Amino acid sequence: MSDLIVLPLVLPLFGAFLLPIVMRTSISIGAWIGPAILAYGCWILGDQWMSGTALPFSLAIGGFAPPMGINLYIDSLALLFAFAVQLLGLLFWPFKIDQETARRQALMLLLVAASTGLALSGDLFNLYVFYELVAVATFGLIAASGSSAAYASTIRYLILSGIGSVLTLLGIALIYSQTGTLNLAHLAQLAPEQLNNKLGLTAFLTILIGVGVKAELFPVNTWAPEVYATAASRVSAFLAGLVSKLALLIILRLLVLIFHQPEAVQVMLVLGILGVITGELAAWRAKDVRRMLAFSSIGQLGMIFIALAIPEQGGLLAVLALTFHHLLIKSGLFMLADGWGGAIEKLRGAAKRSPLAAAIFVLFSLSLIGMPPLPGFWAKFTLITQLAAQTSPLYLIGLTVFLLATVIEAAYLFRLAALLYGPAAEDTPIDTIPKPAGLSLATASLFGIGLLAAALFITPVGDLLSHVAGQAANADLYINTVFAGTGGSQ
Amino acid sequence: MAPMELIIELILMPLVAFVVGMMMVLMMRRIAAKLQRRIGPPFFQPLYDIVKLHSKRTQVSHGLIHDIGIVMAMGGYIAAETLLPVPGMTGIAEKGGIITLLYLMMIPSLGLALGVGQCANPNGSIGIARALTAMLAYDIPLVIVIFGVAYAAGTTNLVDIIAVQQAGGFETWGAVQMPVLAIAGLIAMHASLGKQPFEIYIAPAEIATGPMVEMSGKYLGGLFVMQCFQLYTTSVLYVSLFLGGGTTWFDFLLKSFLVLAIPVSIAYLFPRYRTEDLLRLMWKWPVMLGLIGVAFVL
Amino acid sequence: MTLTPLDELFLYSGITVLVALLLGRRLPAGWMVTILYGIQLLALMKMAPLGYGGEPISSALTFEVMGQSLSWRFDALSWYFALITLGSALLSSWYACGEWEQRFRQSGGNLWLFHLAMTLNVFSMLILLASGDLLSLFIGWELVSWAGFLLMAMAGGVATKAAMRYITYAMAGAMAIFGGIALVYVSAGSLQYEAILTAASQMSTAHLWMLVILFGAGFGIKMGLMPFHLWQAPAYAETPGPGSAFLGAISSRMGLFAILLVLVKLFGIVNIDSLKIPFTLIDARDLLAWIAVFTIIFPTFTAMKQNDARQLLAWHGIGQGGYMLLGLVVADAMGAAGGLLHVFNHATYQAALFMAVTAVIHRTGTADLNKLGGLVVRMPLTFMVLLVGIIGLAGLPPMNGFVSKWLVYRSLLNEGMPLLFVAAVIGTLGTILSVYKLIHNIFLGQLRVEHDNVKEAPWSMMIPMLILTAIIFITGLLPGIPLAWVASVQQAVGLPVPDYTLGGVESASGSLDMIWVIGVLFAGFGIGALIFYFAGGRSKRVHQLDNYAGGHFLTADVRYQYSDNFYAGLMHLIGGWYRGSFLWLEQSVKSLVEFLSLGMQGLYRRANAEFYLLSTALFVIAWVVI
Amino acid sequence: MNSINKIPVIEEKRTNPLARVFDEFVRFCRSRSLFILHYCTGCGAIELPPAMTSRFDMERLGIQPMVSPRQADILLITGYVSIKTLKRVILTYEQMGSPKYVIGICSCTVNGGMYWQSYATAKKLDEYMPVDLYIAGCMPRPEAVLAGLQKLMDRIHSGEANSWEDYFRNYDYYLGNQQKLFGENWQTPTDIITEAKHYDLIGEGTLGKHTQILEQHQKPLEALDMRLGHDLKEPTE
Repeated sequence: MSDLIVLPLVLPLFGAFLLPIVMRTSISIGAWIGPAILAYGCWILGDQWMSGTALPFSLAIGGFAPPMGINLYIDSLALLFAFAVQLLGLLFWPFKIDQETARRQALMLLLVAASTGLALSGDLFNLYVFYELVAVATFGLIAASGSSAAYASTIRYLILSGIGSVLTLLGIALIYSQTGTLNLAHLAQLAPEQLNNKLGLTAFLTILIGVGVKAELFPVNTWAPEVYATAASRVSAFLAGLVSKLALLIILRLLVLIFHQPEAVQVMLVLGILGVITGELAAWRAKDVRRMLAFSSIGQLGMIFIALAIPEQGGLLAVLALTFHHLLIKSGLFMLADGWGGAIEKLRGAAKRSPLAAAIFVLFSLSLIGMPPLPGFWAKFTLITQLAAQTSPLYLIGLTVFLLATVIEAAYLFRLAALLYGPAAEDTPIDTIPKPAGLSLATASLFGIGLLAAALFITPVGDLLSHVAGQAANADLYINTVFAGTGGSQ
Repeated sequence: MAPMELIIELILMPLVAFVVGMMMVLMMRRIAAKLQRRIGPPFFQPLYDIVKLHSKRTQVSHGLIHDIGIVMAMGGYIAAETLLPVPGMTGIAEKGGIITLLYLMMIPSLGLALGVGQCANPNGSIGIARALTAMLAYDIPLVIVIFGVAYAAGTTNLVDIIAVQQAGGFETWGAVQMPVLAIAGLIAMHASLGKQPFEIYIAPAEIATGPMVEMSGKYLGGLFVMQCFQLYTTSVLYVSLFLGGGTTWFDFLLKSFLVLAIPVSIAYLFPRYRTEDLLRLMWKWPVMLGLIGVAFVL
Repeated sequence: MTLTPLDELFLYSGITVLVALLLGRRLPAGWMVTILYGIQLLALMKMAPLGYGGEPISSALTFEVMGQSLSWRFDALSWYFALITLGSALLSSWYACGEWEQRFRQSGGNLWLFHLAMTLNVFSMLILLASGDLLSLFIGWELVSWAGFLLMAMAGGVATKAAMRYITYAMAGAMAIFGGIALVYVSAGSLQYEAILTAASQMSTAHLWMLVILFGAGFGIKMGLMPFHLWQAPAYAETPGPGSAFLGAISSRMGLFAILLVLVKLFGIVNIDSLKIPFTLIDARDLLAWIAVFTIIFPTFTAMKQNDARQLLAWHGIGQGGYMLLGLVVADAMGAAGGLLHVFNHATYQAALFMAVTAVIHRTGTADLNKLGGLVVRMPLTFMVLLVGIIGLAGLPPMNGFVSKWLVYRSLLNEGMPLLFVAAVIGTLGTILSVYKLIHNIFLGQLRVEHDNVKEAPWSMMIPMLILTAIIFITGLLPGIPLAWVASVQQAVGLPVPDYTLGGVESASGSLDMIWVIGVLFAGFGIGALIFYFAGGRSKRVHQLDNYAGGHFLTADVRYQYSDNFYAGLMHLIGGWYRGSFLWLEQSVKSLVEFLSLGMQGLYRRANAEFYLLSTALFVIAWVVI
Repeated sequence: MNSINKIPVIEEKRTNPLARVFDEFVRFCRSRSLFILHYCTGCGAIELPPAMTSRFDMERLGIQPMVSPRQADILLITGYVSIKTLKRVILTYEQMGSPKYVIGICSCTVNGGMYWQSYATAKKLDEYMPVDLYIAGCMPRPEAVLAGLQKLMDRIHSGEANSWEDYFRNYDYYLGNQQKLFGENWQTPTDIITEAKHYDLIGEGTLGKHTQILEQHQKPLEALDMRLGHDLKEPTE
């Protein structure tokens, strides 16, 4: 049963290679392959969760036991991420049938496969490989939207991402040179002796900055506004919503398992604070919906980095809550921006044209700001109680910045909301006001419903996340699972 | 206190106030005449004026509020008198205290303000605007003074304040104990009378007597009655706060008339201030004195 | 699960929201909602023992979220504020039914949204008032903020702008509170009131300072305390008529409620008193008192300069909040009673005033004080309502505002605070000036030709106004009725209780008995009337053009009215003092954000991202190595 | 020129002795408290300050200057009355509360004086309003003014000075003269006819052909009575 967990990783990979071939023969069959694979992946992962298999467990690939072989590590966090990847892949599936379809669908499958792999991998090198795969797939996807602006921004992103990868690789190399292993569990065992030094710190920071490119870490996030503003909304949604979170997952794992230096945390905290400040402030003046969302996303990820800097289980809980909340919200908002891209001013009176979209926007905004009883509030509440409990004044600065940023966030989001609900400009007839496309709106509504459901069932959701956080924060459990688990499965 | 006695007091107190007030008006006009080397009006002149005005055959009303304004102007003072203890009579002074009295003293002016408002005459409205401004000017030092006195006496009950002053003879008088406050109070009181140099809201040559511009017959007569009450109330209040009230009617009235004579004598020697100069003056000197006085008290 | 009376109240309130949501587009919705408010009020009356020292009532509803338990309960404090909330909601909603509603709809207003916003406001306020711990307090707080935003923003245009400003302020406030809650949570380990109560006495000075500042600012913003007052007047003034009556009556009092609950009850006024400001003679409590006093003075004098009746009233609403806080901060028996009583009194007269002004707008189409005048002959009942209201607002006998202000003054006198006392009186004097301008420019003076055919406000609007008028007078005559509730509130939050009677307050150092004062006052009026009507000749009503104008012949087309720059002489002196410093402060904060924002955008617009990356990497590695 | 029969109306004494005493008292008070409004149209005004101030001191007789016609009892016209001024004088007179008295000071008010030939001067004041007393002279000295005032006081005390009633009772006559001078569109913002009706001062000469002319073009001047207004017809919008 637990071996089936490989399928959500392997099938999309196969699908990605097969799809262009199948598409040539029969578009109608080809069109169904992707969704089918993803749906199956969802089902497997969901089933895995439901069946109550003891989590976490580790799965050795190729018959070599770790630390020699490579393994997948499946705890509830990984499972959750993998599930989210499959589901979002399904939701953002490029259904449109045209000449580009095959390429885009293949890239999407590739992206899903790589992301799933990233979530499940228990090995630093594999993480890196999957991470690169994700990058490649995203380049393709962004460029596939076809506009020249998109090409330009892709190039920039590509170069930046490339340098980032090099840095990451450098970090991994440093680790390997010091310890001679890349298995996370093994590293976790060795870390207290071998990596608790300047070299280890350097390794972590290079990885942090390298991976931070995707995680929109300040100051290596300057690509984000450009890319989000030019790429297709569905791609932006996937990037902002999910890919950034996957990069975070890598950092999270590294932090929990390997790097416990206070300096590591401090750097992250400082960068996070700067991210919040720059992102939210830049969003204040943004004149373009997607750009605004991109800046807001930078700010939000800054907040998550602040949360990551809290070296406790509570901090991890805050990270998870913020992460999944942001995933839900930002994806949904980018779906809305599908039709609303471009200048904010053009959206005057859009609520009359599309009341549902406006309502969903308000809902998302409220949750993003942290209006109780929406889930955003609980995520923020968890974060600030954790922050306030820290003794270092840096955390209090973080707290202050966080609170101020929320005010600014409320101001610019509701400036837009007021615009939506305000009267239309006099010279624009009501039916020329932009409106989100039906499919995007439906997807956004789905996210909205999900958000409301989470608000309604906040107690079980909260318990679930605490459980996940508890599991993820336990480094010993990781080590024990990997080394004992591989023996068991052989 | 027996209810009958109380009722008699309640009737007598305004009546006394009215009669004494008329004499005060007479005194004021006589002092003015003396200062201008004139003979001045005969003894009953205030009465003649009031009777004449009420007996006018035709009287102009601008509406119900105009009427009510006059009623309030008179009624407010009639009510206020019952809170102002005089020798042998305390009325309901213990049930209200000095803050209530201060507020009740505002009612007539505000009633008048309403009445004048309905006259639809801008002169009147300007007059009221100035009168209220003047109130803003002199009430600030006045409340500082009253705060000082009430705090020193430890009560807002006027009866007690008077009793405290009478306890030790001349030495315990407010004016002796708190001379700075007494001076500040005198200036504020002068301004509250609305006489020169503070008569910005009457200003006959400028806004045609302001609030009184549309008042004819009994309307003007009501204001004359109000003026009697005003002079009485102001001077008696000052006597009660600083000069130990009165043990007998004789010294009570003597003090009241003497106190009133001071501002009145000054009044007719000066022309009129402009509004902002009045404000500046009132907010500077008496306030400063008052605060110094309060600082002594605290 | 059995329903406690509190649950019933919530249930009815929820039903009201639902009715407004589902049936709000139909015309009788207004009446239905009004009746439902009535039912809520009845449900509240079932809890009436709370107002007389009864035991707190808990809700059966509790939650356990992320390790926090949420609970709701009503005590005397909640009950008192809920009474005011529901009362003003009932009357405002009643006022909105009928003609106002029709006119509103005809002029393109969204009635459904209006009713929905009102019901949501009431519902969220009840939730806030019932909060049983700090977390539920915050939840209620946010709900109230956003519901208020909905009501303020719904008119569109200027209103939306004002509401945006409000929500920015409100969010800043909420975030201050949020931060405060986090700090409390850390030090007390829980957000339950009992835990905080015990923790408060052991907090370090710095910690307590921090909390007082955070909570004070947070709640103060809602109250419109200086210097956070700028949002309030435009926001309230631009809300549709009955909505502004409701908001003006109770909305910003939620801030006071929270201050009472958190600063007075939980932290304790004694603890706050112990917070000294170094190198000065004052402590945190004095600071609060001075803030209260400045909140009285500045907005009041700003109100004086307004030329829009609603703006004028809204500015006064801010100023009156200062009296409440001042009384509470003095915190002796009389002061606290005065401050609390003023909440009730203010709600009654402020609602009446907003309603009266709305009635004038309903009939004449304007609230511009320079475009009205003389309406007393056409709208005499409305005039009476406004008159009673302004007497209350100015705090003169015989209306209820006098009693509460008297109590506040009295306490300042007792405690020997001359400067505060004088400042409070300055506020009152300013109020008198300002409200006279209001009533004069609307109802007195010359009737304009175009208003010759104006009718009295319709009965659907008149009756709620008259009810309020009656309440204002009766609670002025018999202040003992609300003082009983106030006394139990004082008990509930641990403040001393004054010795009250039906007619006022007993005290060794000067009592107040309104029955006597009003009795004598009306007797005086009676005698005055006797003299006036029987001792003088008959009077004849004349036309307003038969007027002294220095011999000039007045005609109907000549505007013979003094309304603009009403206190010209005063403004000669103090006009230059209106510097708009706070506006300037607000603007500069905004400009600062704009400027920073510009910089940040520049940062992100730079194309050399690789440079950032490499330099950061180098910098970080260098930092590690060194 | 219209002719009227100016019969001085002696106030009827009431039969009740107490009432007679009261009336006597009231008349006395009226005579001892006179507020004057000096309409200073010409040079005669210069004689009033000495009459008021320390040399002659009007106030000892209970005479005080007042500012607005509403407050005043005596209208002092102190010089020639040009036609333009006369309009104002008439309005001022009509706005005064009765009993009211008019004193014409200087010869100009009697017959135009040195302005006899002026086209723009109203020659005889008593054609336009009832004048109680003329104090002739060019200009009369303050002694004469005071003597005149004392004469008026005596007349008031004895009840003879009631020419103000004449204005109500013979309004048509005065209005006719006014119309002749100012044209038929002449109208003041005061409403003498309803006032006369209100105080029961209607006489045979109150209404006539001149008041008919007035009523034809008169803009309505009914007082704005308070009304709830629910019975009004919808305002036309």
